[in-house]
Amino acid sequence: ASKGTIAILVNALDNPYYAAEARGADTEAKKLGYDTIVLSHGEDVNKQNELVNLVIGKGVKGIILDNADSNSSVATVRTAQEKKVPVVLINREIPKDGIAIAQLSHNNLQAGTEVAQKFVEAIGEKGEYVELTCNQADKNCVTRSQAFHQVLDQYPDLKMVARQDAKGALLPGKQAMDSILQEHPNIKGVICGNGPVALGAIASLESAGKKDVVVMGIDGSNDERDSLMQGKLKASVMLQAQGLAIHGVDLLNKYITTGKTGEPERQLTRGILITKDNASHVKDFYYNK
Amino acid sequence: MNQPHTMNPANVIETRGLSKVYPGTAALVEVDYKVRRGKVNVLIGENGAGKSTLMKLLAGAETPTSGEIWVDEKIAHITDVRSAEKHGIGIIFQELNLFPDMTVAENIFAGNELTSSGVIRTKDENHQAKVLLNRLQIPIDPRMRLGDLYVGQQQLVEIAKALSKHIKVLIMDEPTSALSKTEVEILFKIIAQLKEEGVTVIYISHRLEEIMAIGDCITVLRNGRLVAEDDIANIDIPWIIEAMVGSSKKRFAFEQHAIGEEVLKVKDLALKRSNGIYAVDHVSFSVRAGEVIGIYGLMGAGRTELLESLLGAQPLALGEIELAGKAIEDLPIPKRIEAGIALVPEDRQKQGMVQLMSILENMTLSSLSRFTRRLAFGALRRDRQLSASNDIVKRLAIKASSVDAPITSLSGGNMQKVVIGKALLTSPKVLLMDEPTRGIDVGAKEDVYKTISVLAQSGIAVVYATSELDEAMAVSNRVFVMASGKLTAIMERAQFDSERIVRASTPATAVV
Amino acid sequence: MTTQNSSTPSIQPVHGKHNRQSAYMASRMAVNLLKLRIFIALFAIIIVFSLATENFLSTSNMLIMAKHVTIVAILSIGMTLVILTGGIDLSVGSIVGISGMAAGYLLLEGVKIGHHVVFFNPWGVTLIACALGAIIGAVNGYLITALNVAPFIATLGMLYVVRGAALLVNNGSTFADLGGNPALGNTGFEFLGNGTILGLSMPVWILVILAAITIFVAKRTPLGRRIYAIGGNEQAARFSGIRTNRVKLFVYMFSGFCAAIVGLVITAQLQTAHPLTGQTFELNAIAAVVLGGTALMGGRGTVFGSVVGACVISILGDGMVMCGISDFWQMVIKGLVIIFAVVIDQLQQRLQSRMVSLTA
Amino acid sequence: MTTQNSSTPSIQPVHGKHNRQSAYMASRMAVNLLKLRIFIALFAIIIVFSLATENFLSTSNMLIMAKHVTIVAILSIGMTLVILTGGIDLSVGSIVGISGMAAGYLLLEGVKIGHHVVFFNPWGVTLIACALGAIIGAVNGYLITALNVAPFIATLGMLYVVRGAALLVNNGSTFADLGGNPALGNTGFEFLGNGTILGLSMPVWILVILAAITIFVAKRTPLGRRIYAIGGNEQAARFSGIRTNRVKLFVYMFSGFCAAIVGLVITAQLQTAHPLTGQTFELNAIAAVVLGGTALMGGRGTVFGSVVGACVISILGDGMVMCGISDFWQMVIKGLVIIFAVVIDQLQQRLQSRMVSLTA
Ligand SMILES: Nc1ncnc2c1ncn2[C@@H]1O[C@H](COP(=O)(O)OP(=O)(O)OP(=O)(O)O)[C@@H](O)[C@H]1O
Ligand SMILES: Nc1ncnc2c1ncn2[C@@H]1O[C@H](COP(=O)(O)OP(=O)(O)OP(=O)(O)O)[C@@H](O)[C@H]1O
Ligand SMILES: [Mg+2]
Ligand SMILES: [Mg+2]
Repeated sequence: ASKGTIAILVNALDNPYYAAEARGADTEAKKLGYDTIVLSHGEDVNKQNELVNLVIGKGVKGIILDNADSNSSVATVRTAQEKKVPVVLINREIPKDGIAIAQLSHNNLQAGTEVAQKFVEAIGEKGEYVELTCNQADKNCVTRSQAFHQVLDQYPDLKMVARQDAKGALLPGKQAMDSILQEHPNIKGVICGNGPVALGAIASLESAGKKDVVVMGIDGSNDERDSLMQGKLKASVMLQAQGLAIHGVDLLNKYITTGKTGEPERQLTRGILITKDNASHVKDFYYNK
Repeated sequence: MNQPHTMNPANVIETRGLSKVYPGTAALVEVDYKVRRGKVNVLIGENGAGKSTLMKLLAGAETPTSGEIWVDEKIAHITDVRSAEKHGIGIIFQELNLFPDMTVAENIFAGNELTSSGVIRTKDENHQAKVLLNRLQIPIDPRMRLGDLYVGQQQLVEIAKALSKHIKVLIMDEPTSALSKTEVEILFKIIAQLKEEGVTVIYISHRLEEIMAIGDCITVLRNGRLVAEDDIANIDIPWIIEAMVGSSKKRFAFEQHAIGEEVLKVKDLALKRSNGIYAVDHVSFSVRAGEVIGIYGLMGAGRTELLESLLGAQPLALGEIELAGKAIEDLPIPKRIEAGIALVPEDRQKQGMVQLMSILENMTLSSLSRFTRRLAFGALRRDRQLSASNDIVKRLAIKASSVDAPITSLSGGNMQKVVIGKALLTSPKVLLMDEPTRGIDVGAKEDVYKTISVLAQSGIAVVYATSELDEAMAVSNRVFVMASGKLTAIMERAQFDSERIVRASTPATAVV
Repeated sequence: MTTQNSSTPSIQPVHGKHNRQSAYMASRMAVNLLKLRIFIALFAIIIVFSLATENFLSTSNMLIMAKHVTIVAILSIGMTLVILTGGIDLSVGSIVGISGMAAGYLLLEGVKIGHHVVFFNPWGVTLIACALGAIIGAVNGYLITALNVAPFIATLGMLYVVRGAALLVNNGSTFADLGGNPALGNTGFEFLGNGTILGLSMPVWILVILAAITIFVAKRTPLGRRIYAIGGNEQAARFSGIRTNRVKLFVYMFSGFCAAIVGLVITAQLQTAHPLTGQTFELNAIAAVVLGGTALMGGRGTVFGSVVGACVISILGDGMVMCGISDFWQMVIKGLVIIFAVVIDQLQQRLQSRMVSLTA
Repeated sequence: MTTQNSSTPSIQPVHGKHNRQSAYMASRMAVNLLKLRIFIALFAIIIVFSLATENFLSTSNMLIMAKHVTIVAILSIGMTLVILTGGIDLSVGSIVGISGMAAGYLLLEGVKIGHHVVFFNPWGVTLIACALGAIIGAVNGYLITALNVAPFIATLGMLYVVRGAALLVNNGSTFADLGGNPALGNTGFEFLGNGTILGLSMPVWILVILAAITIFVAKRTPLGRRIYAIGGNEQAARFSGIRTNRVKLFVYMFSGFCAAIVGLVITAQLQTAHPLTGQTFELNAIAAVVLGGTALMGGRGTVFGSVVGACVISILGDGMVMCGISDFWQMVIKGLVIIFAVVIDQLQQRLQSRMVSLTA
């Protein structure tokens, strides 16, 4: 017999990261004996609110939520809390404590610093580089960028010659890189806020014949893994999407069955630095040791 | 110009040097028009003389290119219909300006709704509409959808709409073109009543008997200029014709010529309108090569629908059509055109031409495949298009600076000739023409009828619809008369008789 | 924009007495059936989903769905009037975004007047944001009437301009925590989104009142009559003395106003203004209007139909979510429903005219 | 959709001989100026950006920008023909997405025929994807001509259906690494996006060839003439014996075909097919067409104008990125450019017709 339904609500099912996250949660919940309902809000805060209300109306036992916008999600999570439906936030946090039963997020600061350190190693301590951010309306992206600069700004000879938001997607990443390359043909590296942007930048650099520009990103999708193994992408941090989601479901299950999670509300998970050497361990945002 | 700065108080409206220029046409040239207070002012002129244009300027539907309008001894700034109404000027337009999806009552009160504290009093509107309709003796429910009425009734609704407003000057632009005899009589009674109430009426009609019956004074326009004015008491019908047509007397060239085999045979052609009434009511006839047929009828008689059904533009038409021995009733328009039938439509602006294109492009539109170059990916050959269209320009005596000029740079008559030229380039066996002289000037009109004769002599069968009796008989071998969708009379040239034609054109019974 | 199909039905001529009255009645009945179509769709959807999911018909779910419906429905009310005049308004989604941001700004930052910062109470904020929506609508209307820009282009341009402006208000960030400060007297904004009166939530009340007023205006006032007249035959409307430009200006302003209300409702519900709120809402609103039987060419349609159309779109979406139909299939189904609705509309209209022409 | 402005020009009577010839010449000149407008805009943009950024005018940047231009430009070529007939195609963005996914699928998974899996070489893949685009266009055309659905609604519905389908192809995921396998004989797909011939990249060649062919068809063939005629006056076109339905079907198929090419080019450039590629591209394509001087009502415009319009949109975007102008301002500027372009168009046309009516 089913223990009830859990709703899994993520950003988009057409993005490998969120898809992996959803899949991880889905599998784990089913394993624990729940039915699931998997949805996406597409970064639309209103739709997120509607979906949460709907699944509450449907009578779910709990919600795993990768939210659309940290501030805008407070009211939505509070609604669930008032209706006694526990919410576990994964990937993105919200600025309020005590309304979600857990907030599991990546340590974007750690991820960003590790990539940035690797970046400095790869291009040396001086030269021109470019930063392509993923989406400045997203707090995680802003944190990553801050982390990059905490490291990179320590090297006075490393010069950021351009910084552009690439909307977190391939084509804008490529087109922005195309244009930037015109102004700055001598760059030694590109540091990117997420994976698709990095892959877009690689596509641009390849077509410009610049094979020795170092590109790094953060994410760790299968596409990035393959690119790493081919030596195109130099390094990335794999965010443990599946791990996070699975942990979230476990906490939710614990809360549903015992009334508490027994763990602190806010938890940060490390990202795993991946390079050519360990890329083969990566599959669907899961690191097989 | 030394225009006086006062106006005669016996006149309610005067215009000073009023001109209106449309792209390609000077519709009105320096017209000084006077409207006598409390009288029925008749305005006449050939098609395209500028009557409707003058009325549109008075009623604020168009704005003048230059000139002044004086109302009640003051300059009036008439910029739109509403400001004309403020001056007490109301109009019944020649073209129906109605809303088919709204009810009769809603149409009558459109723009002047009856309200109390901002809410429409639907009941009152329906009631008052009913009163107006009764006054016009139209037995219809004001809650009926307007689109479901027959054209004559629609025209009466247009009249009722004008009567619903409190107006000092009422312009009636051909109000009777779709009305039956009894309906016309009712209208005349109402005009007489209005005159008694002190309302000034401007009345436009092509029916000279009507004018003599109800007019007090008359003004004649020709080619956009005012050419004569007088009291009705002082004039007679020959005077009117003289003034309208001018020295260039209308003489249509009818020449007897050889008539060939039967080319078009129509059997039981029928078409219904959306209200379930037949627009074309089981019409059968046949036409022979080189023959010219004039179809006469009142507006709404179904001539347009008949011709469109023959071309294939009315997909719901039923019946048999045979062209040169070949059944064409199941063919789409392009195949029928290929088979040898072509139509010069009634409304050349809406159906006949593409305004954004040049003369040449319009002329070759129906016959493009004749001008392609097989070896160059089907590119159009400009040389052939040029020679073909220049040929037509010569043949039909089209006045144009160049065939590459935009068609809108032409005058109405020449536009019409371009549309006829387009049809000719398809080498038709049967040429259908729907009111081919509508809105074109006297000279052009004559050209058109000359063209019809010439085409007939070259063996083309021509079928043309017209609302003018003279024209129906002018160049035709036979006249067909239509009324309420039925073919009510077919007359050989030898038996032409205007009285019989008029009688046959009157709808048998005023429908509902 | 439409074509006449030229296939000839090879049906034998039908003879017999003409019966005008009965033909008229038949076409009236067909028209009535046509109007019922969207209700049938709504019932079908409700029945299917209530069989497919457990709690679909529960009161609480109904209340939640009613709240969701309000968003598309309020937009579609404004859009209906625009489309009835033969226009279109693509900028409503962006107006939703900017009105929320305006409210957020006013609640959190207030307005600097001289050296003072003035804060408005929620009523004031609501009023100003609604006025902003109407003003943006007025810009649309000005472009369309005075400068003769096609509605599609004018409002498409405004879609970008207004969205860009919404993002610029707070440099792409949200305004969060709009609870207000009792000291400043601007608490209570939330009520607009989450408050309830007599068990119905505020947005539902707003919808009901707005719909009632608009239906009344459309059916019973000169303004409404003129909106239909302009869509039916613009030239005839002008010749009837209707100030077509004024009426058009009004409908775009009203559409902007409705969009602003939606922006406020969403912002109040979330207690946060997000500058991207409302993206692609215009498409849903247009779809609702078209589903509700309003012709894109103008002149034919009803506000009530649009509200029902909005119910169909919104409940269909909610129902598919509750059934667990995948996102991707949801998209496909939504597209098919839009196309299907119009195809049926066209088929019925054709059938209707054919019925009359064959049997009357 | 447009209104006549009814303000009275208080112009003094014009006396003297009417000179039709000179009026004609004047209006010809105005028309020519009108056509130059978009070039002026293009030059202005290029000058501003070459002053504002260093390498804007460098050959390599020009080549890159040319490559970016191709995407909007190819879409706008197909869109121009659609708009010339008085229609609109909102589904092109989704077709971009699905054609890329189709290519990705064919390259990576091949087609199962019986027990065998057949892989196509890049030419075959390209052909099949283009055919798919044309088929989707044919569905649009069928809905619009045979079922009489308004183009806006038909293609809006297809926007959703096709996007949903693109997402369903690989359950929302991308197809990455489309390099192909020499063993399967399907390598070389990349060439379509990144290859160069005589220093110009493939997409640019495709654009040039496609534009040349389309301009030829539009200007010099019966088909082109008929497209203009339908947009200019559909009823007159029908009465002239033009098979309006066939022509319309063609333009939608062609638009779908162009969109498919864009999808292939992007996929080849990125070596990855992403199901969301092409979202909102339809708006850029429409904007390019309108900027290029084509009337949304149909009948007036040129393919060449649209290509220049696409250059303006795309170069404006690239230039703003190079200058580091914020995204939000980019949006505002884009909207203003669209509105401004049409306002100018309208003002010039009004001037033109006034000139004619004064001197004719
Ligand atoms: N909107 C318009 N654009 C261009 N030309 C026009 C327009 N309206 C009228 N004309 C032209 O102006 C001239 C005068 O037309 P008008 O309608 O005033 O004639 P009319 O005397 O009313 O003729 P009828 O007896 O046929 O009604 C005609 O040559 C006509 O073609
Ligand atoms: N009952 C009706 N309902 C709708 N439209 C009608 C109706 N009667 C006539 N019409 C329209 O009015 C116009 C004139 O009618 P019709 O074409 O039948 O007459 P006609 O003999 O050609 O007259 P004319 O050419 O003088 O207008 C046509 O466009 C026709 O479609
Ligand atoms: Mg007239
Ligand atoms: Mg007629």
